[in-house]
Amino acid sequence: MGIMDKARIYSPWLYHLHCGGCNGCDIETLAALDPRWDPERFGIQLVASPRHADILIATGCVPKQFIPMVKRVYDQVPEPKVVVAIGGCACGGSLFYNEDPDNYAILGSPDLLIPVDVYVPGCAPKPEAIINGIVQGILKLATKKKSAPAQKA
Amino acid sequence: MTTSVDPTIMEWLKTEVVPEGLEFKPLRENRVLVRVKLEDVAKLAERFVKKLGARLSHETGVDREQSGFDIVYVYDFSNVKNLVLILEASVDRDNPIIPSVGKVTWQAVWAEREIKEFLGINVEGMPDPRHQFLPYEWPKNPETGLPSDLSLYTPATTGIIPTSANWKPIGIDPTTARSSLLPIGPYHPGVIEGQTVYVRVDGEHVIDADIKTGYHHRGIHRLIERRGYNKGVFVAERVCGICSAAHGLAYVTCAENLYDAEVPERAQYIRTLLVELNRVQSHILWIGVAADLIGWKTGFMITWGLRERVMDIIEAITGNRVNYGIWRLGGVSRDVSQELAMKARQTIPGLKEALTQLIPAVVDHPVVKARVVGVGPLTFAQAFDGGAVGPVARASNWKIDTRRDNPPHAMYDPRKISWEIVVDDHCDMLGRTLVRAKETFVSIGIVDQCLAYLEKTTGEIREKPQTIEPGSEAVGLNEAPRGELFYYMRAGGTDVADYMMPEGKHNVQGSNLLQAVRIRTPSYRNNAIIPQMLIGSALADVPIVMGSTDQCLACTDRVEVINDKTEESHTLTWEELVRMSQKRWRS
Amino acid sequence: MAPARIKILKEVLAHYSSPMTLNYPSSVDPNKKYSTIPEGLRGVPERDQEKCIGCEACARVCSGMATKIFDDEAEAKRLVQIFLFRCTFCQHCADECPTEAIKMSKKFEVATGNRTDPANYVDTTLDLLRCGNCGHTFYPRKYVDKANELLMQKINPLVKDVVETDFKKVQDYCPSCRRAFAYKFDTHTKKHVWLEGQ
Amino acid sequence: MVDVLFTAVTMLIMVPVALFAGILYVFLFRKLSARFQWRVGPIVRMYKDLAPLLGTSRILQPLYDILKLFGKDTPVPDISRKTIFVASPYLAFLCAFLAIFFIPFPGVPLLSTMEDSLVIASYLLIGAVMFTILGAASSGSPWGAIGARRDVEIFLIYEVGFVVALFSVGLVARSLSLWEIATRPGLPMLILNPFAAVLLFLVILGKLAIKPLDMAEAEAEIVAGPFTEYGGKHLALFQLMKAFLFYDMIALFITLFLGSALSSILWLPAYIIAVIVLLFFITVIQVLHPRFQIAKGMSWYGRWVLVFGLLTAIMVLVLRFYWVV
Repeated sequence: MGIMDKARIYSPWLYHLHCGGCNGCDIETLAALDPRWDPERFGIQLVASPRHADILIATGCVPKQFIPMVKRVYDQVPEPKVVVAIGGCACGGSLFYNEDPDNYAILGSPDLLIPVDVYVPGCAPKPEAIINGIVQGILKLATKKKSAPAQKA
Repeated sequence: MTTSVDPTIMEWLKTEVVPEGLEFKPLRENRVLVRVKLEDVAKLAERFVKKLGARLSHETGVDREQSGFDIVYVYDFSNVKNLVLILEASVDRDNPIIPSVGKVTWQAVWAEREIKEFLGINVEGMPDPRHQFLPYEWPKNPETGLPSDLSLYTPATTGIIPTSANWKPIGIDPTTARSSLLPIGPYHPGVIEGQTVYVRVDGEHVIDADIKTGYHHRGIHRLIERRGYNKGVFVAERVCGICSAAHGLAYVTCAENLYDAEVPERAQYIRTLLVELNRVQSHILWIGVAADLIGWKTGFMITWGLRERVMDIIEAITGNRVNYGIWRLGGVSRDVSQELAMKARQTIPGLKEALTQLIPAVVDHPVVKARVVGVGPLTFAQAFDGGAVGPVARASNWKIDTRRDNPPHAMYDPRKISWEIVVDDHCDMLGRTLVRAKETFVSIGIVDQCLAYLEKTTGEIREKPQTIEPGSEAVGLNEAPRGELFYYMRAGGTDVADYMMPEGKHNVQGSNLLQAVRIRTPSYRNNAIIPQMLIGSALADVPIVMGSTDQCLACTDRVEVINDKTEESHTLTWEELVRMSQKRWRS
Repeated sequence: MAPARIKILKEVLAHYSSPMTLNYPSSVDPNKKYSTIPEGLRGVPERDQEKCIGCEACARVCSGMATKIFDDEAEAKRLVQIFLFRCTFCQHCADECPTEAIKMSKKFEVATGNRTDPANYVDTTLDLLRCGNCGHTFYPRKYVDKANELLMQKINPLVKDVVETDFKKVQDYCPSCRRAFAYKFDTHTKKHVWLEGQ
Repeated sequence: MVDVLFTAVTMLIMVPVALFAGILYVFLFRKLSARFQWRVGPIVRMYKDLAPLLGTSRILQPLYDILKLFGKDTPVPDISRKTIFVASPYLAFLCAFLAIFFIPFPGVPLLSTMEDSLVIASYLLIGAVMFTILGAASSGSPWGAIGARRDVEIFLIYEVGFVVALFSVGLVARSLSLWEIATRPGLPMLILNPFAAVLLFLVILGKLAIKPLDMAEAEAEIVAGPFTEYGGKHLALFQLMKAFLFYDMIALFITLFLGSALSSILWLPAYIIAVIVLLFFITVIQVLHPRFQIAKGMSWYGRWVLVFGLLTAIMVLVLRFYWVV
C-alpha cells in the first residue's frame, strides 16, 4: 500500500448531509464527535464545505423538496467519496415512508437518489454504531482508491 | 365525560366573553368548546387578544367532508382565568372563505398560510399571502417559466397590521435586489437542517430578512391519522429528535383527554421525569451549539461532554438516547425500578455541581458576552404580538409556562412538585442564554423530585385503554424545551369515510383512527419572528440569532399537504390545486 | 475579564491529564471500549424461533412497517420478517408479542455495506396448515394451538366441553370453511350462547 | 564559492526540515487544543489492534491530510475566474514556501545573510495572505467573497502591526539582515522591546487565524470563508501554505526577539523550547476564546495593534537616541 493510499484511510473528512429527518440522528452524529468518542484520534474531522469532504453522512428520509439539494451536494463532493447513511430513515425510509399508502411528501431513503455505501440502522443509532459505520466507510474508501488506476489503464 | 371546569367560568364565558356563542361544551381539564358563527371570529379575536390579553395558541382547520370544514381557534386565557377556549366555526364547502385573524395579531399569520395551503380555504385579507411549505415559486407559469402569483417576488397585496407595521414580507424584485440578497441555506453549517433565510445585506449589515421553511415537510399529520392512536405516538415522537419526550407527552395527554383516562401516578411521575431530563439535555445541547455558532469549539466540547452524563441516565431508563419509545395511552411501557432510580439519583449532585461550575463560566465569558449582549432584540410587545413561546418569550420578560398555565398534566401540579418559572428582562440573546441556563437547574430539581418519588414507591404503570367516543375533541398542551407545544385531536368515527383507510388494511372503519390531528410546535412560532430579530443586526450575528430561538425545523415543517407537488407542478395552477384537493375530499 | 477566563481555564485543565475519551473501535482495554450499555438497552430485536407462533401481532403494531408477513401458498410456508433498515427498535412488537418470542438484544453495531445481506433481516419461517376442505393454506399450527389454549383458559366452564369437542372437529379447516360448514359440522357458535343462557 | 555551495546544500536540507517542522507545529497545535477540550486529539500511539489498519501513529496527521487532498479530484467552479482561481493557491504556497529561506534556523543562516532579508521575508509573508484573498475573491461564491472581504479588513490591521514590529527591531539592531539581527550580541530584543514582541504575537494570531480573530474562516457564519470553493490539490496547497506559515511566523518571532539563540546549532534545544512555549500560548488563546463578531473584533484588534504599535515606536525612539545599544 502506497503512502497515498494510506493517507486516504488516515484522513477521512466528513460532511454532514441532512436530508430532512427528525434531527435525532443529526444530534447523535454530532455527539459522536464529542469528547467521549473524539474521532479526531483517527484524523476524522467535520468540514463545513462539501468540496473538502471524503465521506458524506446522510441522515433522514428525503422529503421531495430536498431532492435537488441532495443531488447537488453529492455532486460537489470530489471523487473518491463514500456515502454513509445513518439511521432508519436514511436506510429504508423508516416510519415516514410507506409502500402502499404512499406518503405524498417523502421520496424515501437517500439511496434512491445517490449511491449509498454503508448503512447504519437504528433510531437513532448510538454514537458507537455511527463510528462503526464511519469505519466501514473508511474501508470502502480504501477499496475505491485501488480500483481507480485500474479503470484508467 | 367528567369535566373540571368551574361553573363561574362558564357563566363568565356566556355573559362576558362570548355572548355570541351558539353552543357551550365543557371538556376534560379546563377546556371549553364554543361554537360560533363564522362572521364573528375576527371580532372575537380582537376582543380576546387586545382586550382580555389572551394568547392564540393555534388556528387550524378540520375537513369534515360533506359537512364542510371546521375552523378551530384555540385561545389560552391563562393570564386571566384557568381556561383554554376552543372556538369553532363551520365553513361552507362550496365557498370556503374565512376572515383573516392575522390582521388582528401576527400570531395567526403562519397558521393562516398553512390553512390556505393545506385545506384550500381562502383567507380574506391575510397580511402575508405567500406559500408556507411549498416553494414560493410554485406553481410556475408553464409558458414563461416565470413564477406566477404567490411568489416571493410579488409584493404583498394587502396592508400590514398597524401594530406590527415593521413586519412586511420582503418584496424583492429579482432584477434590482439580487446582488445584495443573500440566501442563507438550505445547506449552511450554521443550521444543520434545511431552511432558507433571505437576508438583504448592506455590507455586513442586515437591512431586511425573510425566512422560508418547508423543506422538511414530511406529512406527519397524515401519517398519524392513518396509523391510529397506538401507532401514532411513535410518529409523533419522531416529529423532532431533540424534544421527542415533549412530543410523546403531548400526544398521549391529548389522546387521553379524548376519553376518561385515569393514568396511574407512577406513570405520570415517569413521564414528568423523562420530559425534564429531555429538557436538561436539550438546554445543555443548546448552550453547546450556541458556543459552536459563535465559533467556540471548546465550549461546544465541554458542554457536550457533560451532556453525555444526562444521556447516560436517559439511556439507562428508556434504552435509547433519542427516541424513548415508552409512551402509551394510559401510562408508560417501562417501569423505572427502585434501584435504577436510586442509582440515577446518586449521579444528580455530581451533575449539578459540574453544571454550576461550567455554565456560569461559559455564560460570563467576556467574548461570549460581547457576542450576546444587545444582539437580536425582541421587546415584550413584539414577543406578545408575534406569539413567541418558551424561553424566547420568557427572555422578553413574559411569564408564560405551560407547565403552570395548563392544569395538572403529567405531574406538573404545584402540590406535588415545586419549580419556579425563570424570566429575564434583557430581551436579547443574553436573556435567552440566561433563561436556558437557569432552567437547566430548575429542571434538574424536578428530576430529583421525581426520582425521589420513584425510588421509594412501586405501583401500576399503565391503565387499560378505553373506547373513545366518536367525534370527541381534545387539546394537549405541554411545555417542550423550546416552548409551548400544541396538539389538537378529533376522534374519528363520525365523518371519517373510506378514503382514510388504505384498502384492505383495516377492518374497523374509522373507529380506531383519528379524524384529525394538528400539531403546532414551538419553533413554528419562534421562527415566524426571526426576521424581526434579524433586521438591524450584523451578518456575523445571523447564525446565533437564528440559533437563539433554538429552532428546530424538523418540528416546524411537520404538517400535511394535500397534493403532491413534484408530479404536477408544471400543469397545475393554484386554483386548480384548490379545486382538485376539494374534489378529492368530496368524492 | 480575567475571572471567567480563568474559570474556563480551570475547567479545561481539569481533564487535561485524563481526557474523557473512550478508545471505542479498539478493544485493547475492554473496560474502556463502550460508553454505557445499560440493562434495558434497546438494540436489534431478536426472535426466538421456537417461541414464535406466527400470529401477526408484531406486524400489526409495527409503526414503521418493518415487520411483515409473507405467506407462500404453494410451499405452505409463512415468513415473519423484520427488516432492520426500517426498524426503529421501539420495542412495541416485543411488548405486544403474546409468547414473548421477541426480545431486544444489546447488539447495536449492525452497520453494513450490503443492502441485501441476510443479516439485515430477522426471519422466522413457519409451516402453514392446509385446509382439509378447500386446500388453501391458513394459520401455522402453533398459532392455532396457542389461540385454543388462550380460549380454554378464559372460557365459561359451562361450554368448555362442547367447545373442546367442536374444536377437534374443525381444527383442520380454514376459518372460511369453518364458517361455511358450521351447520354441517354442528359447530355453530349460537350453540354456546344457548348453553350459556341455560 | 564554498559559501554558495554550502548555502545551496543547507537550503536543500531546509525544505524537508521546515516542512516537518510546520507539520509538527500544526500537529502540536491540534493535539494541545484537543487535550484542552477534554479529548485525545490525533493519537500518538495507536491502539495495538487497530495499528495494522490505521497506522502506528498520527503525529504526521496534517501531512496525511495534505497527501490525501493531493489524491482527490480538484473542482474548479464554472462561475469563478479560472486563471486567478487556479493560480492563487500556487502563488500563495510559493510565497510561504520561499519565506523559509530568508528566515534563519539555529546555526543555518540560509539566505538571511542577504542585506535586505527582513524586507524580503515580510513581502513574502504579506504575499501569501494576499494571494489567498485574491483566490477567494475570484471564486464566485458569496461566502468566498465575504471571507475575502473580512480577510482584507483584518489583513490591513495586522500587516501594519507586522511592518511596525519588524522594522522596530531592524531600527534598533541597525540592520535589515535577519541573520545580523539574530546574531546580534547583547540583550535579546524580547527584553529590550517587549512591546514589539507582544505586537508581533498579536500579528501571529491574526495571520494564522487563531480563535478570537478567525472571522475570515468563520465556519458557522460563512461556510469555510476563503476556502469554500477550493478542493483537492488547491486546498492541499493552502494547507501546505498554512503549515509553512506556522513555521515562518514562529521562526521569525524567535529570530527577531530571541536573537542569539540562533547563532549555533547547539542552541537547538533552546529553540525547541521557545517554539513549544509559543505554541502553548497560541493554543491557550485558541481554546479559551470564541470568535469575535467582525465589527467588534476589528475595533478590539485595531485598538490593541495601535496601542502596541505606538508603544513599540516610543520604545524604539528611546532605544535609538537615549540609550545607545
